[in-house]
Amino acid sequence: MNETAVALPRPTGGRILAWLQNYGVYAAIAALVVVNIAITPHFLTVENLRTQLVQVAPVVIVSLGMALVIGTEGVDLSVGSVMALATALLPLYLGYGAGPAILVALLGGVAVGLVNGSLVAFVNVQPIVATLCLFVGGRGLALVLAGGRLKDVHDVTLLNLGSSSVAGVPLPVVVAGALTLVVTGVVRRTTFGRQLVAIGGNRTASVLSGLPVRRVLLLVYVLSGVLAAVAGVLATARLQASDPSSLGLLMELSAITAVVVGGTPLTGGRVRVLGTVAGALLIQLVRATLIKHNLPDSVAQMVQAVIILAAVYAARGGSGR
Amino acid sequence: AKSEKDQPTGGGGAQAGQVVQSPSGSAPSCTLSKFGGTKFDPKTAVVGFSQSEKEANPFRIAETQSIKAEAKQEGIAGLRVTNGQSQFSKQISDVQQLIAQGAKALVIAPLNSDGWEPVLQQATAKHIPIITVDRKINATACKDYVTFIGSDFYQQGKRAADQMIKALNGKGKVAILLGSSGNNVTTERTNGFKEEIAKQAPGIQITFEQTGDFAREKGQQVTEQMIQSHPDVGAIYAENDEMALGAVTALKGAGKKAGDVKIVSVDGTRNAVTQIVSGWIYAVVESNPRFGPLAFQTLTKFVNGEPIPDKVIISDREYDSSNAEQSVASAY
Amino acid sequence: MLDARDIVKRFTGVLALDRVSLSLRPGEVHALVGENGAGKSTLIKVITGVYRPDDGEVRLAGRPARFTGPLDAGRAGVQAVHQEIGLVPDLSVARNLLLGREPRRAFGLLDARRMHETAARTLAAYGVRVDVRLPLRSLGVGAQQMVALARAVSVDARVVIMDEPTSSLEPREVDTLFGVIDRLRDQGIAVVYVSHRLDELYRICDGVTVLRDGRVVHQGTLADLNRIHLVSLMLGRDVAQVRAEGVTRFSGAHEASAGPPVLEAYGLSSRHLLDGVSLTVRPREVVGLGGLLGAGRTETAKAIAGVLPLDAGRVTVAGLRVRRGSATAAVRAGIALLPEDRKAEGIVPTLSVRDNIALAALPRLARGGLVSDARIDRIVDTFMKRLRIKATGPHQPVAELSGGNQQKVLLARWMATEPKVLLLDEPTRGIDVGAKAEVQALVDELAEAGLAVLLISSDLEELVEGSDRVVVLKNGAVVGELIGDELTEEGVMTTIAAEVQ
Amino acid sequence: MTTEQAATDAPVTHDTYALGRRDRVFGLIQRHGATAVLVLLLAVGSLSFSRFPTTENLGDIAITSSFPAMVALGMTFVIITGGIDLSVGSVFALGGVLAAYAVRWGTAAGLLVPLAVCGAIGLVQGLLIARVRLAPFIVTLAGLLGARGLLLSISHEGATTYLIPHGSLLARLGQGRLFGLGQPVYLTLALFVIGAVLLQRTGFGQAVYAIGGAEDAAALMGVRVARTKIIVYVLSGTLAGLSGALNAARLSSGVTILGTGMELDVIAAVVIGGTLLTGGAGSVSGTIAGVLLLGVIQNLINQIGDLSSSYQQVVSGAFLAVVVVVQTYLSRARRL
Ligand SMILES: Nc1ncnc2c1ncn2[C@@H]1O[C@H](COP(=O)(O)OP(=O)(O)OP(=O)(O)O)[C@@H](O)[C@H]1O
Ligand SMILES: Nc1ncnc2c1ncn2[C@@H]1O[C@H](COP(=O)(O)OP(=O)(O)OP(=O)(O)O)[C@@H](O)[C@H]1O
Ligand SMILES: [Mg+2]
Ligand SMILES: [Mg+2]
Repeated sequence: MNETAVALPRPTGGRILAWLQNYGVYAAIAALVVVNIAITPHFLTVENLRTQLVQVAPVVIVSLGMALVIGTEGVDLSVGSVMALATALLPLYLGYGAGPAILVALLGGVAVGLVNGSLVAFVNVQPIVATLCLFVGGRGLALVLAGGRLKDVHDVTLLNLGSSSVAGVPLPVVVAGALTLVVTGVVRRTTFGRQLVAIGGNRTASVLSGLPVRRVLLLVYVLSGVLAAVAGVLATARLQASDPSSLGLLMELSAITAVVVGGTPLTGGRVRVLGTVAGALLIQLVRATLIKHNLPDSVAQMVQAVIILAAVYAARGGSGR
Repeated sequence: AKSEKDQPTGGGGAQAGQVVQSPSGSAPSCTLSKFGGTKFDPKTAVVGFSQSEKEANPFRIAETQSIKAEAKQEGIAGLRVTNGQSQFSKQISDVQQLIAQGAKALVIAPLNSDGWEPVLQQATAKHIPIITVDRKINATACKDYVTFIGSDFYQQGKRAADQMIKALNGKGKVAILLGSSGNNVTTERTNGFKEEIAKQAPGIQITFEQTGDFAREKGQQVTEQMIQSHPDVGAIYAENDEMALGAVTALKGAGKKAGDVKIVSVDGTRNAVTQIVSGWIYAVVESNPRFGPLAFQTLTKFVNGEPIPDKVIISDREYDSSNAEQSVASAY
Repeated sequence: MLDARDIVKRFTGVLALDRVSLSLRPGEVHALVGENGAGKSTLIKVITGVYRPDDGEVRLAGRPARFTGPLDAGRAGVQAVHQEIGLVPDLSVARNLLLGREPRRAFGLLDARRMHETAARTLAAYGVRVDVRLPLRSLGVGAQQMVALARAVSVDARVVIMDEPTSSLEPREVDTLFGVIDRLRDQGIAVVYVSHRLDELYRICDGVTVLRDGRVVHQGTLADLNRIHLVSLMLGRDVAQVRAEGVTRFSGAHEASAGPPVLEAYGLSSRHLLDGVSLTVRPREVVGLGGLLGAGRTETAKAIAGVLPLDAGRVTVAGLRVRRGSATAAVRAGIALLPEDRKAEGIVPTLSVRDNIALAALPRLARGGLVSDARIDRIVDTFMKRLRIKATGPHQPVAELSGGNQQKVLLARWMATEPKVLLLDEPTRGIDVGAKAEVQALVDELAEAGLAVLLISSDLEELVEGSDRVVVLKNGAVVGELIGDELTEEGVMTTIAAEVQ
Repeated sequence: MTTEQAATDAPVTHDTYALGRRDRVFGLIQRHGATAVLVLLLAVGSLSFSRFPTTENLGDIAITSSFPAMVALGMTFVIITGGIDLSVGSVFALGGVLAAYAVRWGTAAGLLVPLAVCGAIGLVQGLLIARVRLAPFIVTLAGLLGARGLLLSISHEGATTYLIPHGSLLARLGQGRLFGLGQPVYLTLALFVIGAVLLQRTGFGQAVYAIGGAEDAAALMGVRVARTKIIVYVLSGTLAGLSGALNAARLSSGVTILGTGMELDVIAAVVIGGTLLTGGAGSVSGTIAGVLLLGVIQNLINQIGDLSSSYQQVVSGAFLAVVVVVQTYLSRARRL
């Protein structure tokens, strides 16, 4: 924030608050876990842990891409549709085996990313609107490809992606973990990572400093697309069916929430990868708790609203969008 | 593109069209003159069909296909189809647009039973006969609209309950996978089920009910959570087949055997019926989407001045281990 | 009139103000001076209620005044022109000028016509003649500064505070401003005047308060304090030492090489902004760009740096043509632009000092796209030392630095890229005497080292002292060039004033 | 006197005037680009479909668009301050259910209850955004969930749909027609006129623009930032509620499944209308054009006849893309 922004009255607090602002999410997770151990039967079991991790894996993967996009002061609403597109493409090419099919699915993600990226980087369309186009059209396209109908998937290799596990850790979780490490590396270690936060922080300055602004933006949206596609593939493998009509519905909101709850401001210029993962976990835990305690939808939704606000309040970075 | 081996996808054809249950509503009473409409020839006139949701699930696909197919067969050239994309406001304006385009008759699959005021006003003003399929419209038959053709969701709930009672022979813990909140179908299938259970089998408790939004993935996720928190649940009532199939995937994932948890669901899609054969689903109550023939028969009768009932309830079949094998082919 | 008593303001890490007191008499023009980061802006923000002091109180006309914010302060008659121009770029000039006190019609609706008339009239008195319906953005920084001033003064104020108002003004605009200040003095209005330009202080200020590291080190009448002494107080070095070093100044030692020019610009044209500007800079040479506000100096610099879309013209560096309209290409070719507007075009507020310095040089500091923190730390460390950047450490958010130190960070950013050509747009704007001298010395040094430097400065003295050659612009075209002994402040002024043939 | 001299020697300003003309033209196009596209689309539609330009069809478009339009009006204010309101869809639905629920206590209640509750939701969101300084996106996202939850609990998990009795004043308010157009259309127009005056001709409007343009500067210039923001969100909530209530009156029932995804349509409409999501620029007239544009697109897609539902989505996505690109080219959002 700039000199005068800091000037605006900001809640300043002691160490605790400062600490909370950095580790709020983790604190919240811890709290929620403790509560659950206390009130939820059969919570502290390996199976349960598995379930939560497996279910959150796709969200985490999408959120990683979303975090990068948000870092550039953008947002990607099309992620849900990308998942649908990926899941729709898979069965079409499973005839050639799982590998090629997955490749095609990922290419679908790349394509969407390219469109979004070009709209944002070259045409200067505002990200929300640019990605809104494919948010609308993408799922439609997926349904066209799938002939509108859900298809069961029988390919063993693909199904294993969803069901098998490495050293007791389910494969989707492994993938999510690996991708988290990669993205962390990208943000921390690569020129690209540094440049993207700079662009988010001050685009004009970045241009004047000779950064390849357009290329970076394009790449960011492509990455987001690919990650969403990966999530789509995993979700399909887990569902053992390709269901483009409902797969990834409202994913964009979950992902954005995860990112922001994780302490990445929507104003861009900063990316917190681990925070994002934590954010996704937090939301997953909340949903799980509400379901396990069999709360009616009405209450569930209101409780979620409150918890999201509380978490963001704790993890509050800069102000703004 | 080269997809996997053929999928068991049905939908096409008119196999197992609908059978009218001995008209449970009032006797045939509604006539063109009573309705105040004028005679016209469906073959040449513009006839509008307003679908409520995307043709993205077996039910809607079969429904639309059957309407289109039948129209072709009857030689109704002027059929115009719109789709509300699950947005009620859109469906309303869709229908209004159909009227504006000069539709002489309307077949509507309502997304919601209430809120049809503006459409009904315009239609009655022009004496356009409306036939609603699969869901009712809350208004007076033969005045605001002509008649309703469809299943009785409350009954479906009841019959599912009966199957459930058989499955658990009268006692045990049951979980419900609800449809999406605020949806008439959800409400009626739930009420029918609960009331029947309460009446017939006090020994059965419903210990868990969460929405699965009629979607397979959501059904799977909710079931996974349930398996952890309510391990004692012995049966699942899914308010549509998709959620039931999601539940099946979840149970498999949790290492359960076929039949460990009894599943009863509503719809009768081919995938579900297949799962009965393989033993994962106990029974399925059909909700037949092939409205085409019945709808156009009724319409033709009506414009020819013959009386028609103000409510045509179709008799839905039931699939269970006894008949699943041979019925798979005819399921949609 | 206005009393600030024992003001204490703490920021996380720094004690920005430590028991600072300041009192003003009606009709007094009071100089507030100090190094960058001494606490001047902070004090002003405390007085105007932007910040709440951690301790101490502000009294207005004897009564305690606890302002809840600028609005509140303004109502009480305390107006401020802040260092970073506090205006809204996208609003029209008129609306910026009159925001909050627009002329009304029936039902409290705004009267657009009267608003524009008033605005035009007011600004004319400040020598700014623009279509007041334009967005403020379309004005140059100088003009914007004048608008901000006009805004602050045109309400009936009892105290007017100006934080570095002249940092981007031309001598003529400065005269205009001083005319205004005299008027204020006559009306018995107290003025607080912050500036790093000492000669200005001596022209109009009565009292003076010297801040260092958030503490008052001297308070009294300016007349009793000679220049050297003042500087020594600000820098906290003893007089002898300062006299030895000389207050500021370029050595002017370096000899422009006779070799071929490293930077050549031919016929740069851009609708409404530039027509056919051509200039060349040789290695080891400092070429100044003179001209009034809006003459197009910034535009020229931006055009060379490839960020201003051009209709015609080409730029070559060391004989090689630079792809037009690509900043990336320009940077690769070795062109570095220190932008005029530090806040909007310079710093990346969300990043640390370290990352801001490394930004432009990243590709050179990385192997295969992987950055090497070791190398970055080395570079950053070198430049933070060399430019004496005042920060709690390389990881402090750059936004927390004082204006002057932010400027140094930007210089460091470019030096890290080892450029061939350095374009400096107002490099010493808002920088204190100490830092200014350092920066100027630095410019010399860089020229020495063989760079070609293009210097834009509204500070004529600096321009003339610093440049080997000055190219004068007017309305986006070159109207003259001065070398050798024709290169004097008068010379430049007359060239500017002279009509275009 | 110095100022005189300064004035005479001030830079020749013909270039600034030129700049001015260019900038004003930009502004004009930026404000009316959507309108241009709209006119184009109407022309194309009329030429290609005989059933399109009928008064009945256009009347339908008008009445259908009037409800999202009211919501978009509030959204315009919010977005100009640089904020965003995702809750409008749920609030719209909630407003309808509340109206149908409260009408039992009379028409007044049927209107006031939804306005009050939805306004209150806006107030809470505004407070969280302006005072606690949480990100609007997240606050209103929570609002989206909260309002939907409230709606469900009022309607017993959506099981009960409250009805607005036939011929009741409220129902007539929503269903009545004037010169062949539904009454809500006129109300919407009236609201937009008021909105335009509010935005262009009042201090509040100035504050809204200033905050969106540069919040910190605005604060330094003495704009009541927090207060203005709060008002803006209250406005948005109230308008969404009103729109919902009137819609319920039109449907004569508080339909529970309305408004999902509405927020995005509305945002799209506002942005297509030339309002920058970055804040500081935008106009009410543009918004109305944007809403109508989306309405017409929908209508045309239906005119094309039997596109499959999936293709319909693809087409409207493509349409949106084209419109947005054209819009952006017309109004160069980002200057350097
Ligand atoms: N918002 C802030 N957070 C933390 N530290 C700050 C903040 N604002 C200013 N500072 C610190 O307070 C000190 C005083 O800053 P200030 O801007 O008042 O200096 P200044 O005298 O105005 O310098 P300059 O002449 O460059 O404007 C500096 O050390 C600066 O780093
Ligand atoms: N005092 C003024 N009166 C009218 N227009 C002005 C004034 N100052 C600037 N402008 C307008 O702003 C535009 C850009 O001015 P800008 O300040 O960038 O040019 P400049 O020569 O770089 O001035 P400086 O570098 O001294 O700020 C000019 O084209 C001019 O039209
Ligand atoms: Mg300062
Ligand atoms: Mg300039």
